[in-house]
Amino acid sequence: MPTPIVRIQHDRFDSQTLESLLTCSAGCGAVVSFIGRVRDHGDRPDVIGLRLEHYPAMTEKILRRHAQLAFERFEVESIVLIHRVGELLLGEPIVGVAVASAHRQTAFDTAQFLMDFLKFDAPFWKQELTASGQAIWVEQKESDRKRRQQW
Amino acid sequence: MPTPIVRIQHDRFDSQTLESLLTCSAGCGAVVSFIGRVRDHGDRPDVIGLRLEHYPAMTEKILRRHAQLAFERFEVESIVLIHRVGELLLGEPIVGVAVASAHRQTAFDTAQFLMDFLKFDAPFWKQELTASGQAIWVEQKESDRKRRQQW
Amino acid sequence: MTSTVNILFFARLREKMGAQQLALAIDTPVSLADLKERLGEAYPAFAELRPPIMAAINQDFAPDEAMVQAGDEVAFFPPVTGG
Amino acid sequence: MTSTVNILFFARLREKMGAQQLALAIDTPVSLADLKERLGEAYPAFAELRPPIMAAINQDFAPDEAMVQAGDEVAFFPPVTGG
Repeated sequence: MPTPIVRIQHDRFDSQTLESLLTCSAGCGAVVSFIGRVRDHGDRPDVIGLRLEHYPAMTEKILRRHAQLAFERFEVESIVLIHRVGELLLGEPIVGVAVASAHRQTAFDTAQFLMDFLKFDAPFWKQELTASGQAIWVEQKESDRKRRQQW
Repeated sequence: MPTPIVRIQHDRFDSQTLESLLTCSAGCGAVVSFIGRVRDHGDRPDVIGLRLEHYPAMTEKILRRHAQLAFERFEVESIVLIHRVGELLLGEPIVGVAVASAHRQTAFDTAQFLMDFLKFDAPFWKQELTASGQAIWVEQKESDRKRRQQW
Repeated sequence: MTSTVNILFFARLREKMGAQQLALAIDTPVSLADLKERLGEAYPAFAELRPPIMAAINQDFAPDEAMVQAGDEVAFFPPVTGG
Repeated sequence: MTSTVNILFFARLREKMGAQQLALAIDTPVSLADLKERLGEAYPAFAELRPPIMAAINQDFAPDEAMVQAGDEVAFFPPVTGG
């Protein structure tokens, strides 16, 4: 089974980073990538950034397991998962997923599967930083719980 | 309503090209991109490349209309569609779609909607070029017809 | 009124017709079905094309019942295979 | 046998406990439920934490019935909010 590329990092990344880490053989017909970014409308309207905390040993273990589950479930060739930690400004990428597969639908399904699992199972916690200097913990969303359960 | 970016071109592109053409405001939390590539297993095993023909005036019209339909149907901020024509080698990108939206699920849905429509309605025709010097027209797939109809 | 309708062919149909484009003198307005009938009489290669054949009038997909007007651009092509 | 179990806290729980990590002397094996009970007795701040609280043993999610062994790493944290 292929080895997923999993990175937990402070540094910024972009679509080029994801693409360069992905393996795509001659049989690879489809690449799907997702990048989640810090939005200006979180739970609070005056958010100016995020602070992301995680449980390092568990994060890496869980993300690798998610990717292994995806390899067992879908015919995919390569998986890249990047998640940032630390302080992030508006507009910066938080999370990136890239999947290479022979087929389009498989690549889309796998990318969504990985994001749905990550949102519910990966030990990251977000604080919204506001213009007034507050740091407020974000609550888990019911919609994320439902998406995770549909798989 | 936003204006989609539609490009029909001979030149190669990559994820960076898609990302650079996409507009992503402070409210944009999700970017999904898809790149379709020339595979070594098309309808024939010994394919070494593709030749893509199109109906220029209609292609542009149809792709713009697809993007407009997507803007009406989904809450998305920006859409980029790139499709190549001419001769393409194995591994080269054929088609690229990128979507920016406030929300992850919307971005995924829109990218898939655009690809499903494009596969069935955009006037491109593919010839597989084989090692033995043949050029054989690719047949439309029933699965593509079904995906288009599900929307 | 007899008009000249501009007709385009793509992909396999272009190869079979041996031409990307031809002009047909025909009374307009005329249904696409009738235009195809006349085209088959004028060009035997057209009558021999095997289905499925898609058609567009002025760059929009059109069914057999659609009417072709003077000055319209008509195109025939196989089901598309892009992406 | 009394062992020392290493306990980690994250996010809101880390703030409420005023510590990222603490050690608890406890007879092992012990269920996670019993460990939580003991932890609440030893640290009133733990008893006051409001649910939901998730737990992991050796970096895997664990339910209340799961057994904690000597040398295990136990972690408590709120529902995750990454991505």
